[in-house]
Amino acid sequence: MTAPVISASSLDLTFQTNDGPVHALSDVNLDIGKGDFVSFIGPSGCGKTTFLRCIAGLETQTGGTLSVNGMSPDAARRARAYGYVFQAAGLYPWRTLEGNIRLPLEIMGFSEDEKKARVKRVLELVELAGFEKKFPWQLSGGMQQRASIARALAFDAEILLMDEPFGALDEIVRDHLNEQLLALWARTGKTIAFVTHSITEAVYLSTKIVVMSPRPGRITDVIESPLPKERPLDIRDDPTFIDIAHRVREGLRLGHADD
Amino acid sequence: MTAPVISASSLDLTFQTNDGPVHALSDVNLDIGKGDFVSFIGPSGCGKTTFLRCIAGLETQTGGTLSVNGMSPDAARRARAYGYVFQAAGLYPWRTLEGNIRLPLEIMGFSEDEKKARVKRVLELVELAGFEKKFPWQLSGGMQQRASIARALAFDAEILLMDEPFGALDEIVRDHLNEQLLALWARTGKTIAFVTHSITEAVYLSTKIVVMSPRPGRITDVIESPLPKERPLDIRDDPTFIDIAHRVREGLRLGHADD
Amino acid sequence: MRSALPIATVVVVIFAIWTAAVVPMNIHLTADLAGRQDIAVTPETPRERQEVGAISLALQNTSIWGMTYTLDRPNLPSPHQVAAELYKSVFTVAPTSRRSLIYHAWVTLSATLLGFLIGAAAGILLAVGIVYNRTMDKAVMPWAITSQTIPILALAPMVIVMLGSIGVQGLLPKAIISAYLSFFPVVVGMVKGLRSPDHMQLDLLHTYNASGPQAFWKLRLPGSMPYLFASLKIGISASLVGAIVGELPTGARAGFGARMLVGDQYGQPILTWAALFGAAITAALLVAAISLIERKTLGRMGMRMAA
Amino acid sequence: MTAWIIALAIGALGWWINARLAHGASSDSRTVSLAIPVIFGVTIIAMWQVLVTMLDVSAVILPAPSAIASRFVNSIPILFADFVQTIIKGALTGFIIGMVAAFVVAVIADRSPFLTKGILPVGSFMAALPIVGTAPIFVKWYGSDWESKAAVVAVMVFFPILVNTVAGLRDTTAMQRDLMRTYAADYWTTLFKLRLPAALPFIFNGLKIATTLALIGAIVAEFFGSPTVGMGFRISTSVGQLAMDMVWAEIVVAALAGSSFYGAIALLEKRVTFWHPSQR
Amino acid sequence: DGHANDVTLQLQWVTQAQFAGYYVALDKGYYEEEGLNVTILPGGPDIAPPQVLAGGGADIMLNWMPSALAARERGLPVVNIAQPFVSSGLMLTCWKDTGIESVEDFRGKTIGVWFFGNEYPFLSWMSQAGIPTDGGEDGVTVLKQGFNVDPLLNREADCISTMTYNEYGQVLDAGVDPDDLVTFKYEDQGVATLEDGIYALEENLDDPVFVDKMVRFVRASMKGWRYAEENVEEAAAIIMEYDETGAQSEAAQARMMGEIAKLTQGSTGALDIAAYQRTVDTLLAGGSDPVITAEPVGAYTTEITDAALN
Ligand SMILES: Nc1ncnc2c1ncn2[C@@H]1O[C@H](COP(=O)(O)OP(=O)(O)OP(=O)(O)O)[C@@H](O)[C@H]1O
Ligand SMILES: Nc1ncnc2c1ncn2[C@@H]1O[C@H](COP(=O)(O)OP(=O)(O)OP(=O)(O)O)[C@@H](O)[C@H]1O
Ligand SMILES: Cc1ncc(C[n+]2csc(CCO)c2C)c(N)n1
Ligand SMILES: [Mg+2]
Ligand SMILES: [Mg+2]
Repeated sequence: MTAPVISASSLDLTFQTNDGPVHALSDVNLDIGKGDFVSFIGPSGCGKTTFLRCIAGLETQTGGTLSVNGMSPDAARRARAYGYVFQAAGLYPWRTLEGNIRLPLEIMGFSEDEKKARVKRVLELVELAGFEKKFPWQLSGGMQQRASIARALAFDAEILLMDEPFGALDEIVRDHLNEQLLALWARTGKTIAFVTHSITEAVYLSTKIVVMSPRPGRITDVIESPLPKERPLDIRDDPTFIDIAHRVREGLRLGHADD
Repeated sequence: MTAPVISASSLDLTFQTNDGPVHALSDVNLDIGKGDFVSFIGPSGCGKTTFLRCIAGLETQTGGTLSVNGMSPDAARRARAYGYVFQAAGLYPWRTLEGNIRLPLEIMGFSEDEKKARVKRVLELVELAGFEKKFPWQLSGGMQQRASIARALAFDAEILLMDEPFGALDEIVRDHLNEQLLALWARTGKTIAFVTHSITEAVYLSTKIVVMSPRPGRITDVIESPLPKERPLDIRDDPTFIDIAHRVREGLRLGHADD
Repeated sequence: MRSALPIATVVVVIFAIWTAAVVPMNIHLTADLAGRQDIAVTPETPRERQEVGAISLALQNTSIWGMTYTLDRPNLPSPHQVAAELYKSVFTVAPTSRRSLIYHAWVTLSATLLGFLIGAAAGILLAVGIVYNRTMDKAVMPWAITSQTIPILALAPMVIVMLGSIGVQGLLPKAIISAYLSFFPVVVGMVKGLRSPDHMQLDLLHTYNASGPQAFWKLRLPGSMPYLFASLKIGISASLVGAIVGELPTGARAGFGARMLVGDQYGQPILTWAALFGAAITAALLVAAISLIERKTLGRMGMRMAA
Repeated sequence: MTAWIIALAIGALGWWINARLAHGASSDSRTVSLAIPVIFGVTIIAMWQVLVTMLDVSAVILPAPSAIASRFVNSIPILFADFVQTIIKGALTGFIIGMVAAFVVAVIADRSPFLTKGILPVGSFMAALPIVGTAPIFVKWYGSDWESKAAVVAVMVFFPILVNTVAGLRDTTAMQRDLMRTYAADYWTTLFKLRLPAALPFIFNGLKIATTLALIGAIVAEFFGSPTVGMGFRISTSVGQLAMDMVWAEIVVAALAGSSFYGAIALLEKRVTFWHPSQR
Repeated sequence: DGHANDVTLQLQWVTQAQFAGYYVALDKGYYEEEGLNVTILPGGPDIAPPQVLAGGGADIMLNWMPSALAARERGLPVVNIAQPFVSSGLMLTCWKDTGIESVEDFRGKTIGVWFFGNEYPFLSWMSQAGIPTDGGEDGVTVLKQGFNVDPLLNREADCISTMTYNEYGQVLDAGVDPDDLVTFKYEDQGVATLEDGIYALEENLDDPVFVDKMVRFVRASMKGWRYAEENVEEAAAIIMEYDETGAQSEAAQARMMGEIAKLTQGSTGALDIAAYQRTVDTLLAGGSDPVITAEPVGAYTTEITDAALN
């Protein structure tokens, strides 16, 4: 195995708030290799988002070390090493679909031709060709979320960080997007870190499932998935799948006091 | 079997909009018996909400007949025959938990003693005793949603209409509320019509699952669940459960074009 | 009070700019005065000085800078002159004296409060009409906007005369002018507020078969409170401006407006400035009072304040 | 007595027509939305005409609408000259100066939360300075011609635009800002690509408030010194001459100009912030 | 009824020594002695006394005759019932260094003028002198002057309107040497028009009760004027007492009273018909744009002063 793309050791993060310190991450150790699809699952407030934001250089740890592509997360952010997909699509309503996807390309100073070519390519990748001129609010939630993925893919970063990208969608649309995401991952070989609340989603997508637990946020279990890379939706009725799902659910229940 | 509590035959509903007519419900036939727990599942826009609103007398069908408790839905509404739970809890932020639950009682003119007694009873029913004086924003999302159920239960209607009541909650909290809802149903014997996007939820809760499909909204499958009334959460790993879930998923896939 | 330091900083900056501006703003007057007192100034005659810009005149006559801060009728009074006048007219005379700014504040305030009461009530009623009556919604709103483009100072004397002709005098005419300015923000805010409950909230009441009045008292009205308070805060400062405007065509007998006018007419700009600041401070206090009521009311209603 | 009855009858008729229109099938169409307020206005004017003529109200106190209309028609050159002096030279210039200044200060303030916290309360304090006091000061400083009017207007419109712009610039979600950070976008890129567009609905809110203030400011400031042309000059002089029909003709000009100015800004808002939920 | 003794007087400016006679009569109880209950309404920049009269807000007003006659032509029949001011205090005050020595020198200069019904004397004068008032090379540029003397001090205007009793003093108060100024009194220029007179609505004068009330009012007012003329300091003190703004200075009011006394000196309150005719002629002489277009009829009555003087 080559050097990990993302590597955290003894990572600690405490927020100073008015109500005293909040221990959001505690002694987190994790390596993510190139091409891995890693899901983070755990109850609300266990630090999933915080961990992703640390990787993205949007938060700075208060203890331990974290490296992305061998550099500090902040340096990686400046080097535009990753694309980030948020829970809500967060498209700019005043830009068309095309305009939204161009946004990072404009900021990063791609040439006009390059911009055109990339927009076209990623729109096809997420099956949205033909909707270039639409405004976000003219599209369904699922289409918006695909567009936001296209936006994160447009500048071809090697790493994709996704924070509950499908959390707001209904199960049926979600299944469909899960399939598409898997296909995309297979085609591009990107490294993906993916936060979710859905056990099915986590098991269906990942090569590695990280179960977390709150107060303070820490990793309670890391499950390597033995499922093959090719995964039709039916695989979810497969006993191995159900087994892993069961293990995840058990891990969650342990960490989960009450609602 | 006694006369159905809710009975729709050849129900049709077309909205007249600026962009032309929208055929939201088409030839819907369905009987719901006393004490049934019926789930409606289907992709976005298939008319689940519209059907529930028809039952509630909030929309009027443009064709076919619909009766609730043997009367017209509007008459049933005036007779306060049902409690309605919306997707978001929609508690009034300026009223305490108690005040929110009193709201329908005030409007319906219950006596002061009666109000007190009922508030106490339903708060216990949804396990929120002790939180009377809290304001909604002082509670977690799950607790708010339980309060909104309590509000719908307070005036003791025989029918409970629930439109994706747990859609905004995370899976773990949702599991917990599903358990509680089942217990409540078992205890009170109410007739429940329940809209959801989650296959697991639909199968776990229902005695009858109605699968719908859009353009125009119609019923494509009605599945009677053979699961016992007593359902621990583990029942979801049970083969019968997985079987029903599979059938629902297949039904959905058939009706589901794209997105 | 975490914003005390930033506010203080901005205030200090403004005072510094103000203080620096006093010299060029007053330099011509000062040079004229100095010239008459046989102090050497360049250029020598007022006519010649008229041709010189304020800054260069100031640079040519640095020796008279001190005088620019102590003129009796400056173009721009220095901060300490205004502060001294405020101090004098607030703290060194009895509040009931006509020389006391407190007395004049009270005169203006009484018209402001009455006008605000009338304006807010009219605004709320109009908003209820607009929300509940489609005809009113469509017919009245454009005219409400138009009403605010009419210069009130032009209407004020007519209002006073018309009311005078039916025997209404004293506080009420001023209050009506003040109400004219304050009703509009209240209408706009209240319409927004009464319409703020979403469909779901209204449907919920529908499922209870609630009556129209029940929906108003239990949902729309409490739901509109945050909007109401936001617009009351704008409305009360508008009321104050209206009351001051209303003082001119009612004989400018007393109140901030009368002080400003008389200070202006009799060559006492420091009086005008003091009244101006007095009015702004009063407005700030009124807004603070409404904020306090807002916090109390919304607090009791259990609504969180937006920061 | 009969006068009141006739007036009320006219009022009732106008209301009835409007009620029919408002509840009619095409009540949302453009024409009807325009017709209803027009009918409302016409009704009020008709009632006014009836009351003034039948009750024999002195023209020195309240002239009849017909008298105002004929004065308006006969004084178009004067009214136009006044309009140019007050609205174009005074109000518009002042509006533009105040607006640009507000934008500049907003962007500066926005660079530091510290400044923002300080400027907003001080700004609302300054906004409460009544025009009756500030106008004579500006006339003293900038002379009697339109420059002093523009200054009064600039100061009046400055604060509402500033406050709204600052609020607008802050009205982005944390997520939208984080997105820009993941692109390692610098301050100006974020400003132009995210925060300014997001602030537009707020900015227009401020601009709409400012339009009415600008007009009032320019007219009222003329009461405190002016050349012998201008709407405020004409109004105050005509009151002294008891030419109330002329006063009302100027008020009509003010209302027309003000409503058009407001309408133009609202139209621009619709085109520029088409994407905002309030416009869809 | 009780209203038979109520009188409301509308002044044409804020409380100041210009109106001392009325305040003294009120303060000294002269009105009371006549059985009158008098209310004095101060004026201000936005108050047109004729309009207040028309609206019924006051029974009588003080006004400059040009303004009153113009109102009469506009269909508001006001009638002069007494004229306590016999001479005019209006003048133009100019900077000497502008080179203005005579009326002809006004051409090309900027002059501040009060409007609001007070512009008529100036306009008559200029049209008699043949000087256009619409700017341009050989006309004057007219500024609508605010309520202060700043346009002169700031040199925005070469001349401004001043009253001998008020604004002129203010210019001096600002530190200006009288030798640096040139003044043009309307009296000296032969274009003086009658100032502060007492006016009532014509229709009221048909009512003997009203007339009787006016007789008593004028008698008491003139007594007040006499007293004020002779007791300048005390009159100023009384004005200070009635000034609700608390912003006036006693010294300024005393000086004003001294100057006012010169204008009321010798008046019995009776209108001097010759002065009336001179005013009317001045106003009619306005060339292409006269202030009034026809010789007024019934614009004054001596009935009341006749009765009051007996
Ligand atoms: N900026 C912040 N300041 C203070 N506390 C924070 C901040 N961000 C997060 N927290 C706290 O840190 C903890 C972890 O939050 P985080 O958002 O990472 O949880 P999460 O696992 O993503 O939860 P969810 O599933 O609800 O998104 C929570 O207790 C949260 O309240
Ligand atoms: N008031 C309305 N006017 C016009 N069209 C409407 C209206 N309400 C619903 N529709 C349309 O009717 C169809 C059915 O809507 P409905 O809300 O019942 O769907 P749903 O199954 O509840 O969807 P979701 O899962 O998104 O809640 C949709 O196409 C919707 O756009
Ligand atoms: C708006 C207005 N402007 C000027 C005058 C003229 N005027 C007549 S008496 C007087 C007092 C002089 O000290 C003044 C200024 C007025 N009445 N109203
Ligand atoms: Mg999160
Ligand atoms: Mg729905």
